[in-house]
Amino acid sequence: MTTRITRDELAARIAADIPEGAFVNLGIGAPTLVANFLPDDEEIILHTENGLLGMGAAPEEGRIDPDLINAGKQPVTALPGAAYFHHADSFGMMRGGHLDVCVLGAFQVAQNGDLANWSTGAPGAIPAVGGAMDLAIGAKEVFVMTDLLTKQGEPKLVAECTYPLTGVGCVTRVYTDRAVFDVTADGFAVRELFGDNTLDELRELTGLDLKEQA
Amino acid sequence: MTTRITRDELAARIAADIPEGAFVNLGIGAPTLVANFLPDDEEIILHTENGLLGMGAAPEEGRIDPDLINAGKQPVTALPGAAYFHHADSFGMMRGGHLDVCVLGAFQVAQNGDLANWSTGAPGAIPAVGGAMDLAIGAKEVFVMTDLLTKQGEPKLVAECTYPLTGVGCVTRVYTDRAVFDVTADGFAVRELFGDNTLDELRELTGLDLKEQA
Amino acid sequence: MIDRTVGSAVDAVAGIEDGSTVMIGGFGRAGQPVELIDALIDSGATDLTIVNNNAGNGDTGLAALLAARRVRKIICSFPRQSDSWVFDGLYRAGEIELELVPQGNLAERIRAAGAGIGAFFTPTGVGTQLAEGKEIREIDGRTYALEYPIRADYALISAFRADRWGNLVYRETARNFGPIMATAAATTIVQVDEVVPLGELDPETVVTPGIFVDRVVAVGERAWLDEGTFVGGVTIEGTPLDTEGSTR
Amino acid sequence: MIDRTVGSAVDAVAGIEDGSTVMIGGFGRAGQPVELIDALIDSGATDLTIVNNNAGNGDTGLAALLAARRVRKIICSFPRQSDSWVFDGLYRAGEIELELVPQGNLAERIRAAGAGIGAFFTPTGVGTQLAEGKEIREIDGRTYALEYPIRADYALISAFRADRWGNLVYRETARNFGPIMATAAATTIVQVDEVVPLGELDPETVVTPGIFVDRVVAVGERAWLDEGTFVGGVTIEGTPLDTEGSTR
Repeated sequence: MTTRITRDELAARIAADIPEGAFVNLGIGAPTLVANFLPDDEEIILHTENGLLGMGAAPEEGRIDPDLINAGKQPVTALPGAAYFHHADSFGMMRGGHLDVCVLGAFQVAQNGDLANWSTGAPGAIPAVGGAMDLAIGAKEVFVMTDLLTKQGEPKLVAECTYPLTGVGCVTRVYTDRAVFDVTADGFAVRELFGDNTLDELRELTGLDLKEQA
Repeated sequence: MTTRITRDELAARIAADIPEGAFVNLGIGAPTLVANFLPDDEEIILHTENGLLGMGAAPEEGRIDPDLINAGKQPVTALPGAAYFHHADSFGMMRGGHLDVCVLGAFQVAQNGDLANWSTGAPGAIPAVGGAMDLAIGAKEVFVMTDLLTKQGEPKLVAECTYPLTGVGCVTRVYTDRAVFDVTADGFAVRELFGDNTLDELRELTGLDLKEQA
Repeated sequence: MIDRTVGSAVDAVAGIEDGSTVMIGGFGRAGQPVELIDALIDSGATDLTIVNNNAGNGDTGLAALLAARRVRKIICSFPRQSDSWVFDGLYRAGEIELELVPQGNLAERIRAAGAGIGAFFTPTGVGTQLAEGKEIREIDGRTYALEYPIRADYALISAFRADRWGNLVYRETARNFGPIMATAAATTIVQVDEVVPLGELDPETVVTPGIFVDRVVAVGERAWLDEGTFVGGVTIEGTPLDTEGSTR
Repeated sequence: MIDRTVGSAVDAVAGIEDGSTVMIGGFGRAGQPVELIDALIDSGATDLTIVNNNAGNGDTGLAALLAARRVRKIICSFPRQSDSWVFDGLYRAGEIELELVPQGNLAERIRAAGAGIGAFFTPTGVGTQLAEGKEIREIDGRTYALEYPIRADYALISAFRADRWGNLVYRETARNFGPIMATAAATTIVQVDEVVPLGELDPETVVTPGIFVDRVVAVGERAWLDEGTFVGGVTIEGTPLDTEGSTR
């Protein structure tokens, strides 16, 4: 079976691409793992949209502060150099293009950079969007972290999203368990293949005319 | 000669109409005199649009703080209970209708409440508007403080403003040296006559069909 | 003398009419004005439109208000959570109306109401279902949707400390929607841990000036603080750890 | 390690190109970044568009930049003051372009640029000369004019203290335009009295988070402060009273 790196390996791979000094928002779910792999000796400033720059790791048991949480409502800490602000300021920061990187999960990413990650559109599902649409269109670089295929084997990289969109043309790079893809004017370009994955195999899995990295 | 009250008397008259607890902005120039007549035993909170609520009196010589000024760029103090904020927040406060009263000077006030107080429209004059337009449309009550007539004897209460407008239909009451006028749906209504001024005399001076107070 | 303090949460929410639009602060549990919500439930006010980021957690606070069938409509960004069973049930049964708004548009629409902005063009949501039917315009090469203010009759928020003029300071990420909701409601009602003497709040650090605040009630210190200092010893729900141990 | 501090005002303004749009903080003299403006004058950059509330006072700071003929256009709300003789002369001679904007619209347009808002409907100025030619719309019974963001290549602002991440706190009404200009410029340059160690600024009281700041230079304490405490002894221009006495 072809190489599929683990979630932690993928998080580490993404972390390696985040430069020191970057302002970064890690979306709810798998993207939060990226924080575990940011280098201890570099300063990367995490933003959480509920009003904090300079977010630190989870507190120890007994030191949980219910007033200090992340966007996933998990307890966090604040680093020296942190700042608190209200929701309008926080989303102004995002929408105004001040974040360098955000990392989001996805149901689908289209070759033009469209992102679908908030709703499967299934009848009867309760819709919930949170800050996903703001993050998708706000950050300078929008990284998606996902498996290449769904559990049912359907590709998440697609010609056009069939799920409801989160943002139009907003994704800049997709990190999957098999390869890293840049979104270019010509569609997806393979930036890096993990293990024994080949371009031909990825083309077959996705049905897309994937480009070699320029 | 008919009674004309002094600037200080007029300021005192306006001050008497400001209830305890009101948030008040006093425009640059004569309106700032109103502060001198606010009762010491009542709390009225002064706003200055350059970012302070809870403005206090001028400091003593030697205690001037160049970082603490009013909209007229004069040194002021801050009372216990004061708060500082930036310009967007300050003007949001005004535009959002949170101030109870502002007191402004005027070149002309029209009987529909139009205000002209920022430009004479004279050729060659350097235009400057500052916060006048925001104050005019922002406060719940817009009081004008002015002489009834210009130095040339022209009435400042007019059927229609001939000077460039500051705001449309925004003035609620006009305090002059001869009388106090409410702006009503039917035009100016005399609220109070000072000394021996008569309604007929004021009608003659202004050429307007001034109403008696309902 | 200006004194916006009232003696109890019951007094604080007095007069909230049936059919009111009520903003409720908080992001999840952080900053949720639990005592005010409980008093609102006790007041009996019904047919409410609620504006909140979420739609209630567990069985307390906003979830309890929903469970009491007092809410006709909720305007929020993220109703579905692991513990939003009360909302989920009402929604599936068709017993509550939902207006779903991306979180940044929700915040900006609230801010616009407070700041006297008639409408604004936002890039968020453009090209998605949540911008369907909205006015779309390209400005300087980017596409925007027109969004309108969200106003309320009442805002119920939670802050850390207040003075009698209603000046507020918040604590950490419990600040969230409080400062903007305070500006957008005709009547803003605040619960705080403590009311301090006038002049004790540093004017440089006041986040919500008293001009935006109508009523303040002190509800006592949060379980994880001791005289304002964080001491911990609670779960993320704010339950003391020893209590937690003894009740499970 | 992130360190946004630079060694001098000259380093701080390095690279400002001819033709740039430069926001300059301050309301009158309060919050005017005098040392940065002096360095900008020394840098020789010209053909600038300046955004400021005023158009310079006396012969120093912004007025000196104007006097040096470096400014093509100024966007401001209140150019005419008792001591704005430099601007007045240039304007009457037709040697500077003026875009006059009501102060609240100026602030909101700057804020919109920083917050990613494409345009907004404001009630301020409607029906006046300053809204002529603008798109007018009635919303909910009130009339508004459409206003667009004001962006800049650079913002030069003055704050009280910073840390090396660029977090800022201000002092009193010298805050004015600083926080919003910091958000609206591609490069934000700040002069402060003092840079303090990371962690020394209380995160509850930071007004401008470092995300909006690119370069910070410490210029030393204001004449009316001693280790951060107000001691007075100056004129409104900031000149020590004893100096004042001896030079007049």
